[in-house]
Amino acid sequence: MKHDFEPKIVAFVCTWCTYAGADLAGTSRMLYPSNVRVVKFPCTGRIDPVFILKAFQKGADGILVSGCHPGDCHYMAGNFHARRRFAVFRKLLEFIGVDLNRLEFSWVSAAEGGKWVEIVTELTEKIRSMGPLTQFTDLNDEEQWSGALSNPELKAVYDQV
Amino acid sequence: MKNVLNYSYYPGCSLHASGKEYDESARGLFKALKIGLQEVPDWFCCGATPAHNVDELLSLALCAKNLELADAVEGDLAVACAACFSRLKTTQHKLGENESKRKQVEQAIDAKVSLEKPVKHLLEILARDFGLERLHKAVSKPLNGLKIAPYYGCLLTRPPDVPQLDCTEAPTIMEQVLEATGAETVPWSHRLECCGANFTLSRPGVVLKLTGDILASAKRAGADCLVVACPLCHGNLDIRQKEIEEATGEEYHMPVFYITQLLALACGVSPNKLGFGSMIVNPMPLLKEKNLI
Amino acid sequence: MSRIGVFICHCGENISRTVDVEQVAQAARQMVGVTYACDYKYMCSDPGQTLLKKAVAEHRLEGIVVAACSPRMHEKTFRNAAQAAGLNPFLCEMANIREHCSWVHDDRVEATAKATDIVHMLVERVRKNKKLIPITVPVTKRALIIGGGIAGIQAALDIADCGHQVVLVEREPSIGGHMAMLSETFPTLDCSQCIMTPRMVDVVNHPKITLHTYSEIESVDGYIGNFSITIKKKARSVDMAKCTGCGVCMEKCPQKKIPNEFDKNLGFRPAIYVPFPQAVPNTPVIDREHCTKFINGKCGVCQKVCGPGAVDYEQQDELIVEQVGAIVVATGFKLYDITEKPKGSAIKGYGEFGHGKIPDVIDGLTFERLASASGPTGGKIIRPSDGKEPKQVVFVQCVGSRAREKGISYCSKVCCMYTAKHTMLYKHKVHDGQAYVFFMDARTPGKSYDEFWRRAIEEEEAVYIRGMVSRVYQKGDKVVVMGSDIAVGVQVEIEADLVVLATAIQPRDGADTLAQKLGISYDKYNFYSEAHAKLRPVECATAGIYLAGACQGPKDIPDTVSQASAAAAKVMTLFSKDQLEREPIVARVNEKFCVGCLACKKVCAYGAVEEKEIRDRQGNLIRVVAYVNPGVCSGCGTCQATCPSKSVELDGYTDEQVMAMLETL
Amino acid sequence: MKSTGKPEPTVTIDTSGYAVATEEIRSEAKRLLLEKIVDAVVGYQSGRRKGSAVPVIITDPAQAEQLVFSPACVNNLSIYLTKAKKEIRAKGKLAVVAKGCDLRALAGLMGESQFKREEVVIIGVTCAGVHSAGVQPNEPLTSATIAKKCRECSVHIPEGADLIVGKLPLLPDLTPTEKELLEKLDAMTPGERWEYWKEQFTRCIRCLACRQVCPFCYCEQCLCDRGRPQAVDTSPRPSGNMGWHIVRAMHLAGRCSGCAECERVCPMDIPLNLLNRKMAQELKELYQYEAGLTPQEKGPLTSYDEKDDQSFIK
Amino acid sequence: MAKVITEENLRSLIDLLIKAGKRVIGPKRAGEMTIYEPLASGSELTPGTLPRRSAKEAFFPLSETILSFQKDRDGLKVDDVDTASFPETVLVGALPCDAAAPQVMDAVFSWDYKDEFYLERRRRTTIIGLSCTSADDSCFCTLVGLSPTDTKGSDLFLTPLAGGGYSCEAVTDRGEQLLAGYPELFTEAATVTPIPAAQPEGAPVDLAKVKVWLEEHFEDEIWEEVANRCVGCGACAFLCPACHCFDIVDEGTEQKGSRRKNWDACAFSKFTNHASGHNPRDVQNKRYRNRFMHKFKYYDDKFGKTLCTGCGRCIRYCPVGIDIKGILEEIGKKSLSTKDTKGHEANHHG
Repeated sequence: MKHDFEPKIVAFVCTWCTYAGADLAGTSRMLYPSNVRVVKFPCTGRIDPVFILKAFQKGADGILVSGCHPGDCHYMAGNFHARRRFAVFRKLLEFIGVDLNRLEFSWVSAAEGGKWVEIVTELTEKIRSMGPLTQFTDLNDEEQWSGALSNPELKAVYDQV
Repeated sequence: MKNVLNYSYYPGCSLHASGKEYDESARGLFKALKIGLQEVPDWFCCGATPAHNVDELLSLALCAKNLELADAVEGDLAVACAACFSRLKTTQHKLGENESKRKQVEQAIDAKVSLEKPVKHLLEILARDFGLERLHKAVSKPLNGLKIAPYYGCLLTRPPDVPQLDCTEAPTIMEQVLEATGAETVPWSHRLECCGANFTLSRPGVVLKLTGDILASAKRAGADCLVVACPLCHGNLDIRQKEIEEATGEEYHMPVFYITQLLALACGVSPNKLGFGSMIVNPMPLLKEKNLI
Repeated sequence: MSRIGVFICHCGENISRTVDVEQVAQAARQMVGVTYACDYKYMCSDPGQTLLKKAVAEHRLEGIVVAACSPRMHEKTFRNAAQAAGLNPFLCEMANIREHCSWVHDDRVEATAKATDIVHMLVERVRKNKKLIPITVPVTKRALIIGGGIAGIQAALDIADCGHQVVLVEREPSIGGHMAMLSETFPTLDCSQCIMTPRMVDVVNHPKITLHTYSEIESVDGYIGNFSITIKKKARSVDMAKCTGCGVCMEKCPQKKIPNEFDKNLGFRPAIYVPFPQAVPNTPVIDREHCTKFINGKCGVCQKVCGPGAVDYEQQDELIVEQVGAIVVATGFKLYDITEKPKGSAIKGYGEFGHGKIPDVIDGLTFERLASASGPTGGKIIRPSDGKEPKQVVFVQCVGSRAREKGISYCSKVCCMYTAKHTMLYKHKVHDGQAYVFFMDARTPGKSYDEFWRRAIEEEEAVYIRGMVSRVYQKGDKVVVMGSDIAVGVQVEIEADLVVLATAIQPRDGADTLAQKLGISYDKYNFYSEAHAKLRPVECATAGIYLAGACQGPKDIPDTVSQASAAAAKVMTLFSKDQLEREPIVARVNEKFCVGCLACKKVCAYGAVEEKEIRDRQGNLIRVVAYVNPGVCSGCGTCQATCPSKSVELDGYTDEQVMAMLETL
Repeated sequence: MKSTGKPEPTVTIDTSGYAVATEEIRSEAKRLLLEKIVDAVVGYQSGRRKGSAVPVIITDPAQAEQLVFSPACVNNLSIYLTKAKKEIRAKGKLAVVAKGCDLRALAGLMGESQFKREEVVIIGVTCAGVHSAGVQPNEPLTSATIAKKCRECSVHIPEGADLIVGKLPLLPDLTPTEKELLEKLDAMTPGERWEYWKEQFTRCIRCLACRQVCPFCYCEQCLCDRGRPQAVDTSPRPSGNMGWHIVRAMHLAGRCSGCAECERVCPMDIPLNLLNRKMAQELKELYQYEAGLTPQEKGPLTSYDEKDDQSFIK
Repeated sequence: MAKVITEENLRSLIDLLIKAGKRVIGPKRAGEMTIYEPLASGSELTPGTLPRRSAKEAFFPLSETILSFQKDRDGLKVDDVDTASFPETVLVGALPCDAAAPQVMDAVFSWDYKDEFYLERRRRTTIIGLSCTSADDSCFCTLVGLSPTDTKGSDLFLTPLAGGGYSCEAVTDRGEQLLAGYPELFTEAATVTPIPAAQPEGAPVDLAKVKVWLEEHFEDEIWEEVANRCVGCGACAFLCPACHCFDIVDEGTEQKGSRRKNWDACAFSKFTNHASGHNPRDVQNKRYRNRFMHKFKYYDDKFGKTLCTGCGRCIRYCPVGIDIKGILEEIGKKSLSTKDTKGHEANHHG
């Protein structure tokens, strides 16, 4: 059934566990909404908060960060560092005024294809009900008062950028 | 010279009744060592062993109330009787760990439960707060030649992590304190074996067996006398000794002292203030023989 | 990079069933930088790969995106194909449009749109890829074995037999470890000396093995393939070259009454001694604490009587540096000494068993020395107190093991078997003796283990009492054991002549300091942690270091030997190539921008980040920057995410590549 | 955003101790320079405007007389020991005058191996408080002119310095206006907070004063100056400014020493310290981390604990 | 006879201008501070205190898009900015140090390259100056040859009167047109008593002598002494009415984005960073020297004007309290003692 609003979800995942979990969901032919775009990393330790910020600025409506369960990390401590980094970063985004339902974290092991499908479906439905995230995209168009221009076609150019 | 150490004091019921000499010798000793001992005003029973077998909330509330009363008196809470010591410590331990029990008790005694004030046994005060060398210096009449079997009983070191007086299985605090007076302590196997405690009323047979083993082990180790830090153990070992001799045909004549009695004697307190008269097994011959009186 | 080829696979019809592959190819042709795009039924097939190679040549492609299955499936295949076509393999990326797209979506329009997006993301990514050359690290084909017990011996022999140099370091004067102390071993009761001594001799005679006994590891530097080990060889005061092992010095030494640690202080030894008769090397050592020559300068008998003049009091400790490529840690175990409460450790002592106070309460190894033919009593079971033969012996299982409140919660795995063996040895030596065993459960899982245990009960009539012992105390010359028999529900008191405690197995003292020197991790009991409990049990997470034997966890001799051979096999695979080739997905520091805050070093779990000094030509220190050792870095990238100025960059997952992918949203 | 707490009576703070500190700093600086213990002393000297104080680097003992300490000494001098000011470090061994909050920055820098404790002589100043932004330098130190950070200061006495000068007067207890402002923001809905910060960041002109005065912004090339890739837009449009301030707050999480210089120097009065303070509050709650006076081997974000909270992770 | 306008008439003048489609920029309250921003209505005008940022933003925006581009298969599409779309602007309430600055900057923007973005905005802006009545110890317009009542740069100059309202003086014909455009708002008054103008401290400095001193003291230790404390931020340059350096940077992706012109500052360490990594001004005191030299020498060499109007903003908001007025006075004193070797008369503010 068609929806009027198709949310854009970005998933930052570690290749050893969650990416493999997503593969397993594939080999088991589990169906889930096609809104998620996966970006593969060697480890959640490699996922930099700047990527989350950039994704929001580029129009992502919801972001998922997922990796190995604590203790399973292929690189021993990558996910431990990531856990602390994201625990602090999400508080910063919340303080700036971002609704934390838009940013989700999870542990999905290589054997948990089902959990991957469940998380992605749940997140897609939740973001769909919340509607598009306009905070960052609206901000992209804003200008300092001195640089703002009123002519139409430059305005049009803005919209495409 | 002002008392260098000051303690609030919770004597407990036995020390006002059957264990009176434990209380008197303790006060005498602390006066001699210039340690302040100020009894907690209108304290009441800590519930000892029966209370917590009947209703745990009752026993915890009793002790919590006593602790609250003790807060009014300056200084850590000194306790002589092993049972009171064990109950107060268990209350602090349980209420410290379990939030819901704490709320129940606070409702029962309708006051805030205060767990901060440290509860200390006399042994702890003498060995650690006061210090063994100062104790040794305070000894005016060393108990040389007296061979003692120090008896801990069950409650002083158990259950692990609650009394935190000394190592649960291999305590040494009594040996240290006694040796500070110049006395000699003998290594023996039944230091921590149970004396039968309350069964002395309901099932005396058990007490005869257990206390008998203890006396036999002490005798085997060549001890002249036993030293205890609990009125209940004293009761069994002292009062039942005659009956055990009749039942087993063994000869013991082993006087059972409270540790404070011997320490007070060593620190120059006059013997007739130490309640030697009210002990069933007459200690006088032994004390004379060791020319301690 | 503007000449990119996009190859869309049908995967039979796994992809083409829900994704309109032609449309995706068409869309790919519109993408900036894409000069060639096609779709094919089976890209991973041989014709598929040939198609790819031809296209690379024909269109002079500089980058490839293969839109097919998961990279975890065929990334290697297509990268090899690209390499074959003369393209650097890391300029080939895979777009997962099967597991992540066609298989999990059924709406053809949605799936095709998503596949196009995924391809677009990977095209943008590949435009930012750089050529990467696999990292080669030279490998010193020499192995270091730490610990000369059966594990170390087995690993050393395996590696040496394969033709590689081995350096075996043993802390005691002789190799042999705990196995040399044992009398007979379960389940076959063959005597440990007979099966081990030949192996020990093989070690000392093996041309490829350099043996350093009475030596310890001082420091470990370097990384996989290039370790530099500093070994402290303690002074034996005997010149090993000259000594013929005649033993005259040991006979003539006036000091006779020094308790022999090897015999658990039951027997005695002179000041100049060999731990046990079959010691390898058979050169004595002077115990400088007890030797009168070192205490007050008098005596010197051994030097006088030594024919070849091998005794040399002036010998000093010496530091030897060995270059090795791999390390096998086989430091073994020790029995939990319950005589007193170890300071500062969470493990509480066992005051109630009287071990250390009551002479007739001994532990398993002491019983082994009593039963051993080369032991202090020549194999006769006696009571250490009065030397009489014990008529009633009580064995107590699980002393320390499986006792959470005492700080050790694990099962030590071997005590059930060796206690059953002890009852047999006792029965064979004291026919009218009676053995009692207090136990909780009998754990006898090995091959013909349970039969061995049943034999101890049914044929050797050992009495097994299910229940724990509460206290042991001396009563006259007897040792009273108070315990419970929960099968019958009764308190039990046994007046025994001898009590043997099966105490828990712990790692050697100093295991944690050695681990810190090696940079390997260990658990809360100081057992060394394997890289993966099931799939990499003999490797450490730190590359190039392997584990064998009880230092990794309690285990019996069969398991120890098999682990030793497994570790040896791992070393041999490492040494099979001259160069150690590693995937070039490693971090690199941009020294111009690094400000030396070393945050990367703090988060690196592999210790791959070192401090590098930048000096001018006159040698003055300009500044300190971080340096990532490509041999050790495993490519997790945590350093780059932590570095504020991104001065350290993980090749293959650079910020540029990730940002390029995000731009396509 | 004025905090609307109950109006606080203006209390003057006794700064007699500052004159004592000034004398002691002068004599100590002279001694250090004469005895060649240090090659330069980083301190404060009075500026042209009455009562103003500016950072100064003196090398000749005679100049020691110019050194002062007064409520106008607001700068955090630890920035002159970082790589951002290489030319100062090039002068050789330095002595630095440091208030408690400055010493916390020094400790943080030592924890990040920027210099070793023995490479710097720290003259710690007992400080009762300094002026807040925009206060005319010659005004006395009162509860109206004191900086927000000083109202909640816990490091009046800089323990760990080589020498501690000055004496601490009796301190009035002042309402923690910054804490109230933070609580007010926390109480807002995400939408309101977004509007609040959007308005603030729209006004940011990217003069980067906040970065240049921050002791922990000593990177050779700041992430936000990089073009390939452009993680944060360099032009001072609202979205670029938002990105810049989020990245800055994240990079200082677990490092910031709370000297609040960024907020003081911001020409557009953006309450930047709120961001750092929020991070510090979260790190205290999550990992019991607090910036301290002694260097810590690892910060909260360069270490971990198996049992860290993960209630936010599914 | 002097033309006078009351306070309310001035505000209604602003409303009328806004209704006429003009962008009216003036000092406006924003929380604690005053800044120049487009006014929504005359009531927002809060003249008097010197706004936090200078008025140069009316012609030289902090950040503006100068072109945008889009690349696809068949080539590159570039959209220029049509300067005709710049709004007609009236800058109200510019104090003399802000009003005089644009004239100075006109020279560099119409030098060998005509910067249409700046010049077109200048042509479309009418400046209504306001005499300055309050100066603090950072103001030093009198030192650089300006004064609180200087009408330089203004088209119409208002002087606040004791009884409220302002006397108006048309300085340029644009000012005349403004007066003529709204006659009903202005009245005639025989005598007017203006509020006494501000008196910044400090005697005027002989900028010619300063210039000469600067020529001979390129390598003087004063630069290191002053700049040791400079942390290299952009606060002084960005707040300065006269500073006009800018940086051109592309934003977006290689395929789609816009080219932006943003303010830049010579204090930044990366300002003169060459692609090779070499940086001629690698140390902070070279950078601060360049700032001072540009304002009091280089600009004079090229355009005969001093690039500083003495507004004092760089003194008030310098994080480390660098005081250009103090330096100017110090160099002024030093320059008097040395003889004037070059001998030519420096014309400033010609």
